[in-house]
Amino acid sequence: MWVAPAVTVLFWVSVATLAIGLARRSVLWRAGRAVPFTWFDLLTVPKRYFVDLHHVVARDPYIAKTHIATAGGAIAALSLVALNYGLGIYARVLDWGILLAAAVMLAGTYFVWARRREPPQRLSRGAWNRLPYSLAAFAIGLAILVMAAPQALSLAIAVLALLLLLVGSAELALGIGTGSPMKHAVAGLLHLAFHPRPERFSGVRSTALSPLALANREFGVAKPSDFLWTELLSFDACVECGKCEQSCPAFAAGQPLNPKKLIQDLVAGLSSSSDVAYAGRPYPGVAIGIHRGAPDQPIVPKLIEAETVWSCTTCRACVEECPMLIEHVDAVVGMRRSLNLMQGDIPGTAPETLSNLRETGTQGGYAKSARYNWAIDLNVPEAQPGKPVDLLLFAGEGAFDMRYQRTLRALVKSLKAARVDFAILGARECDTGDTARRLGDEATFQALAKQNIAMLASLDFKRIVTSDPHVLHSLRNEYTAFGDNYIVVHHTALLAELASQGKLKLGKAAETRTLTYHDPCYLGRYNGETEAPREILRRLGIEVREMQRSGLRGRCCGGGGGAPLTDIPGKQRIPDIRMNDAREVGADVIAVACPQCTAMLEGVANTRAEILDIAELVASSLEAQQ
Amino acid sequence: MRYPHIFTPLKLNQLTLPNRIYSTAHAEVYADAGGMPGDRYIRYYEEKAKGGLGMAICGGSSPVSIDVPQGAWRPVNLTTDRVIEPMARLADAVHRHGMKIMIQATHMGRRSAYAGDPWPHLVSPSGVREFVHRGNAKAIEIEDIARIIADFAAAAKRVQASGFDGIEISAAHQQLIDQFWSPRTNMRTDEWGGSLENRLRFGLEVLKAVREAVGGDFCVGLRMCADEFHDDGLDHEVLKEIAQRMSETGMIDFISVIGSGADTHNTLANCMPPMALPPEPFVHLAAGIKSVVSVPILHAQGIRDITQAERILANGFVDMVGMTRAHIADPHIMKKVREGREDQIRQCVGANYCIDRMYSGSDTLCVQNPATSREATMPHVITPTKGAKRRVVVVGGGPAGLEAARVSRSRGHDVVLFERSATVGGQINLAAKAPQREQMAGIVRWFDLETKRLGVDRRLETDATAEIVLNERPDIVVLATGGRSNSDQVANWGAKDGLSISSWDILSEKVAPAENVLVYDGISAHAGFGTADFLASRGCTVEIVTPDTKVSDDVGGTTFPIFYRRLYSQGIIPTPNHWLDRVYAEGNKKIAVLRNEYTDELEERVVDQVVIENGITPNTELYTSLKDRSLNRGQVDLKSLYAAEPQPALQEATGDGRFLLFRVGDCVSMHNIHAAIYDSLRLCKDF
Amino acid sequence: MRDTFTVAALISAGRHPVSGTPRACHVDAVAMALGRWIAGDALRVVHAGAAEEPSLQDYLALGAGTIEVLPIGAGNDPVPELATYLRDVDIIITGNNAERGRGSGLLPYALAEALKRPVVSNALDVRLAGSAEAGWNAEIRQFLPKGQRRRIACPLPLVISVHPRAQVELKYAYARRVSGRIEIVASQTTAAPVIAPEWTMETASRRPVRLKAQDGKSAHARMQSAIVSEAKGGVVAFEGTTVDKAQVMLNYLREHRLVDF
Amino acid sequence: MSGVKRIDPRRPYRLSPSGLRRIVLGESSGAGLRFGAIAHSHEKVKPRRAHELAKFWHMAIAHSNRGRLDDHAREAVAAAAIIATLDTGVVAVILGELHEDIAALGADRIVVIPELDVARFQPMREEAVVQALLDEYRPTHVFMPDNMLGDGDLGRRLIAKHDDSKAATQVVELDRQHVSVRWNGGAVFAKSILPRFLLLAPGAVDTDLPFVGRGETMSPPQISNVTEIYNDLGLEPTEMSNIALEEADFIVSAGNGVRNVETIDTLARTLGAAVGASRVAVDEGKFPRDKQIGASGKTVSATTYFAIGISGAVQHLQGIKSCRHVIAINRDAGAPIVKRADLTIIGDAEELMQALITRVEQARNQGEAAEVER
Repeated sequence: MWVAPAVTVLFWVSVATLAIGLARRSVLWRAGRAVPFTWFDLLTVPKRYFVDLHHVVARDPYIAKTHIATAGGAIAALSLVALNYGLGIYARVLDWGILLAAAVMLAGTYFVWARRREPPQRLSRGAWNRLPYSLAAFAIGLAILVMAAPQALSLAIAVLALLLLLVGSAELALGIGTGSPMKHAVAGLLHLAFHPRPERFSGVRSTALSPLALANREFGVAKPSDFLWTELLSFDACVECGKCEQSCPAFAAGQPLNPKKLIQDLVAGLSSSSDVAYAGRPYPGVAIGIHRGAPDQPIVPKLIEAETVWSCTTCRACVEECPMLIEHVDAVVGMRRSLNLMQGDIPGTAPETLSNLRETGTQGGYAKSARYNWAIDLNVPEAQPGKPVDLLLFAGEGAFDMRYQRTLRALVKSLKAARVDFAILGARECDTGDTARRLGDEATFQALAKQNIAMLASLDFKRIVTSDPHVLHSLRNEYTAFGDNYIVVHHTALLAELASQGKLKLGKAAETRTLTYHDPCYLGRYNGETEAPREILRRLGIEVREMQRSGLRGRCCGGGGGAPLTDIPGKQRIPDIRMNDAREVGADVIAVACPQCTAMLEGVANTRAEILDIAELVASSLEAQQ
Repeated sequence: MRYPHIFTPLKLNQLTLPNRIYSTAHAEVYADAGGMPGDRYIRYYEEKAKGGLGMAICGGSSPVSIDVPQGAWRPVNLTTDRVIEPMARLADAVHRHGMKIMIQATHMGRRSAYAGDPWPHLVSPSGVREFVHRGNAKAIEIEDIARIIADFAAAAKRVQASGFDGIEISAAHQQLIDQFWSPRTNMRTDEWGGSLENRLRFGLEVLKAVREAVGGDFCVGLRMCADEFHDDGLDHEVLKEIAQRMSETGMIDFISVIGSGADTHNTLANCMPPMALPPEPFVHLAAGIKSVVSVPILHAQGIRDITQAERILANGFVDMVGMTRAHIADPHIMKKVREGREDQIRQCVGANYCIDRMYSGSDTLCVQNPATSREATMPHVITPTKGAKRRVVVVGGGPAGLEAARVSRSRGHDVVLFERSATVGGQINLAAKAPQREQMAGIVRWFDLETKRLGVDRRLETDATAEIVLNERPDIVVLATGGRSNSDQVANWGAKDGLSISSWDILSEKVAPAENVLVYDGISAHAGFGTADFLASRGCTVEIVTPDTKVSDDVGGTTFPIFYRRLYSQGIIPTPNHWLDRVYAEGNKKIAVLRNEYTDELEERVVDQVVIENGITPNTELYTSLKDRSLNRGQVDLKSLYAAEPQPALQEATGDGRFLLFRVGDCVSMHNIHAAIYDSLRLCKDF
Repeated sequence: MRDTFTVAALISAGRHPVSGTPRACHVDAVAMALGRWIAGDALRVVHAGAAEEPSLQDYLALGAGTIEVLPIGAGNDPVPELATYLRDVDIIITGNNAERGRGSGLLPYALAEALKRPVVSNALDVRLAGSAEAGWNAEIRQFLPKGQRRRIACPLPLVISVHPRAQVELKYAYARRVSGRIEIVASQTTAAPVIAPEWTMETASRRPVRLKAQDGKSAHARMQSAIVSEAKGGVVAFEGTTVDKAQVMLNYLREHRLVDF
Repeated sequence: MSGVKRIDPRRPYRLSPSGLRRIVLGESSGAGLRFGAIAHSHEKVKPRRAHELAKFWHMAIAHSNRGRLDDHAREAVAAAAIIATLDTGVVAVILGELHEDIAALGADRIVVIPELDVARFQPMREEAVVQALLDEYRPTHVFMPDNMLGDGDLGRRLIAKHDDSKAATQVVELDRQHVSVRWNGGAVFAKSILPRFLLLAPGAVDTDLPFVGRGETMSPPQISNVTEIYNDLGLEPTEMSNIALEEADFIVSAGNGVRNVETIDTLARTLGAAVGASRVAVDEGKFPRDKQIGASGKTVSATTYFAIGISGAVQHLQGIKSCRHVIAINRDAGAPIVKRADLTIIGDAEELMQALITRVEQARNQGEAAEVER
């Protein structure tokens, strides 16, 4: 009978097709900048796949199981086909295995089909909608071919089954070469192996941006080929599941950003095509089909509008949700860097803020000596060279804002109550440059970082505390690339520590209203700190009514990444959305732990919950005890 | 940054002040016997410190020498080492909250009355008598000069020893140092008089001695006037020169400038500008001083609003702004500003109840904030009750009712406030109708904004009857129904027959003014002259008659000069010492029959209108109808009330028609605004 | 268009008013951007002063391209040098006041006078009209206080001083700072240094003294002027219909030329 | 009759030769006796500053605005007079019409050139006229307001023509010998001898003078035709609602007498004015806090200020101190604003605003019609 050899032929043709496709695709990826790697990295894939990736996917059990069935079935079936037919063993027992695998896969495709009958908005349609059919064809065709007794198989059925298998194989094998959905399987696995942030897989939160070598005229990403090849590969791994889109605050606010579309646009760019075939939701307010790109063509504005790039709050919600572990924020900042450093083209009031940073070391153009004016009546010592101190307070830009001064004053009162040996920085402190960096102004960031590093080098201290998660992130995660490691703690962590050591005696808070806690992105997602603030609230006897999106998956306030400065218009404001989250759980008070969150949430116009920093709640508890 | 100038620190010598708002030295009249700052004194300043004030200078006119009588305004006695310990307690108390504190030190010279302990012979450069205080003095002798210079140094050392942050030497208000400066009081021909250099000698010697005593690092300031406003006194140009010379000595760290002299009734009224004066009337004089010196200039007078202060600082007129009466009205201004709660600031209106009391030898109290200087018993911030939540019905939206509603609501109770008219404020609204008295409405403004903010259920244009009140199912009913004009007290005044009308009729514009009007003022407080002024400002010919010894006899030292300026400039005829016996008609004229208090002689006036101000008589109807139905028969337990303790009746179970009934303010008997608000605060703070 | 006339922006060393950090003088940077808007890349950027001046780096980042530096010593009058150097430039554009030194706003006028050409101050934007044959005309929108704006046309060559509120975007790009160049130009004249008028300096810690006539006012008059609100005693209209009263108001407005209808 | 003495409580008096009230004890009736308060004696006539013939001249040059000098311009004239010695005369050169007497500012001679109005940009003509006057008077010092209305520009043109080392701009302090200006963005005072040309910063001079000038009006110099190289294309219409209150030239402001916010907005639009409010109106929530005018709000300096339903508390009056024309609409003729206002209309605010809106719209339409006819 010719069926088995036909499967063998089909198998090898498919392998060859796949190989050619992969070769062609890898040429596109290699348009990106070189980055050192070894093929041994491929060995990391199973762990990265089954542990790290699955950890994300498993948040949606339905699709996790579906994917295990479909992909697992397919891979098992293919492996067995490779063994049995590829090598021409034709052992009947293996056919049983193939049948089982095909059956599992078929079951999986059923659930794929079921989900795609009324798919959630976040899912892309188009080619993705044919997957349940083509994969089912593969499973059914394969099952029929390997299991039906040759004599029982009429020619018509055999040909039909073979055709089914052909359709299914085409989907699998041609996918990578034609850039159709199934490319995610290969690109995804390779992406796991050559991930641009390998440290993600060693259990740390890898959130720091990598520095630009300005002296080498590295000025960010102007065209697709300015990305690392591993980044281009990562874009190709995208499955258009839209989890990023669903989590993106800018998208929700109707600003012209959709992380999924952004990645797909970059795919279009690396493959010299347009977004005509894109079948997901667009950037709000931006038409589909008019943008195209090429590896060596500028991205902005032909491929992506500048407003899209400037809408991002760098909250990393998309990255947190991405099952393919794609780094959207790195891509955004990369493009911002080019727009900023090469053209100086930045919308809104951001240029003014950046020139203030260059000229005064503050975002508002203030005298640095005014940063600690709020502390004068609190009699806090100022750090001096040669005078050792346990803890330095790094206040950040919030120190110029009368609202956030209340938080800082509350923090100082708490530190005094706990008899902590601490000092403020006074006029020495310079902005950390976080905002500059997120806005792509790497030059200003590095200049400010160097100033602060030199300043800190002159002082003798053990730790730094800050109430600003953005300051925390810069000092803790990003200054390390320029020379120094500091132990930096957020004020919530420090207060929790002091409370647990018994140095800070927290009584029951007078606060009896319903309270929820809003996780700052730069504290939660960027630094993994979601527990300390809750711990303090527990100690204050306050029950936290959690909002639906909280902790590492908390929703952004809209204040990060310089977004309030670039101020790209949308249909609504991000903090309004967050305030609605709080309203949904009936919160009268939102506890916060970040000056940006405070400012954004307090900027909500209508009746809103009261915003209180954790430090304020602590201080009022201490006052009540007096 | 909001208020960037206010929150820019100021360095005075070694001190760094956290903001540019301070309270100037004023006579508190709170010191304990012997001029020692006691508990009340300390709490008063501690409250300002809690409120975030940058600096307070306490102890207005605290004497350094024992030949200054101290009875009248109970200053801090800097003449003895005994003062160090209580002052140190004061310094500690305010330092805990980050406020800096200094004290004003002075020798009053002739500016006093000898008739008080230790019955001294006052001294003055040339023995010229002072008019305001009836101050008779001898010409100072060289020996006295040496003694007083040494006294200044000793006092400064005591201030330093107490942990105070600085001392302000007063050369203002025409006290001894500026008595030497001014040709009005210094006619000496020796080295202490004559040329400007000679006249400045005494002050410079004082500064030298003080500086020597405290060293270079202790903050020493000088308070001085910027124009005495007397033709024979020091004018702005001379005082600029004096300021420049003083600044150039390098011995002083700041100059605090006051506009206007103070040794006549008319100039004295300027010093604490009453509401009739424009805002910051003398800031140009302080700015004039600032143009010739390099030390920081501090200035107060008529700066009551934080925006105003910020603008003055932003314009560079002065370096630091005094808001003294503003902090008497609300010691928490700076805290509220920091917290973005500007609309919650209880703003001083310049009624000068505080200073007018001080000039009559009474302790300083605020017309609108009864908690000030009563911090031991009265809260500035009302905290929610830990007990049961009650339903409180307040009837009457005057000051007593508004305070009762505010305090009860702040305690966390459900509060319904009934008011008959369309606006709250009660009699204050009438008071604000008088010319130059419009600012009185500011008292209502705060209560209006606060009761709205706190969510008091305000039922305006509702004439509450017993049924309406009881329908609310109250736990507590507070009646603040005020009173009505008492202009019909004497039947012969003919109010019923329309022969006379009341001051309320005029101020509320119910009755149009006629051409020739006799105003009869049986009270001698603000309302009588206010009515006469209202009429005169509308072109009437007005005579004001009172049985008192002078018109507006019961109006304080900084207010009656304003009245008299207007009385004379508008040709209002003052007729004291006469009673109004009766009024009768003759044709279309009214004849007012007046009786001389001392001779009993009668005389008549032919006028078009007789207007009577005779205070008020309480409205008691509602009280009468509720009294018997209430658990406590409407009685306030006086012992608890005066001890600032909770009313025993609050222990009773209320609800289901069982309620407590209290009365506050004028509906009990006629009081003033302060008393009405105090009545409510002390009663309702424990609800 | 840009081949037919030449434009030079004159830039000065700036200092941030709060921090004192060297930076591009804001209004000069605005002028340079306006110049770039008119002339594109053909704009010449000229600085009279030291080539080492750190704020020049900012101008490069703001797109100066190449800065031509005329070395002028401190205290020397730059006008003769500049006039000689820029005599063939059609439009000289600069900020209305410098951030350092006198900041008197006299330089554009002095330069115009030296070159005998017109000068228009406080420009908010500039448009060019005309042709090489017919001659070029600059059309300038001029800042006036209280929200007013005026348009002025003037033939080239001319000097323009720019108001800081001119609506241009300042685009600071680090890459341009790295790629920009500073070229030192040879001295143009042999003019001797100017003898600057003698100015003595004093730290501005006090308020300026207001010039006041010795008035000899009585003490009472001085007091009254401080404590009595101004009373004008204007006209009061009680009578008439509302229409009449509206007419009274309109008459007043017209009589004092407060409205233009 | 009751038989009781009827007394007029006012004491009879006669006037003394010096005009003072004189009360003669014992005198109870007779000719020439008066009753009642006497009007305050008239303000003393101020003396002439100088009686000598002028040997030298100080010249003040300023544009007028709508026929009057603004505070800044007044300061320039006053400075010329205060600095002048007794043998120095003050000639005030006013560009534009002048409908007020500026002898009170110390001007001895006044040269008005009505056609050089501030609304027109004609610097060459102005320069020529002023040059002729400079040649005629040869002033030792020339004082001008350093503003952006045209005087700062003209002044700099003159300085550039003459010698810029003999000039000072933005003068903040001056006396007979010296001037001070701010350098390095205000950080230092630089002091020098009094130069020939002084462009004064606002607020440097107190214009309250104890003397007056001669106030002779001189005819302007005849200038043969000057060809203006500048072509003034005219003023652009301004959108008042976009202008900050502090900068606005025309403000309509509402107090608690205004019930309908819409009406005042319409009135503002009709008149091309910005909208302000009193504290009471803001407290009531009718207007945002940043519209509040007064000591505790914003200080404004509009040429025209409509106070509608505003009683005029001292705090409010403080905020409108430098407004030139105050027009009040008020129900109460006794309100303090009436004393401050140049024109007060007594009546209901709403009705009067409506009537004014109608009347102004009419007037505007007529104006447009007239334009078309022309």
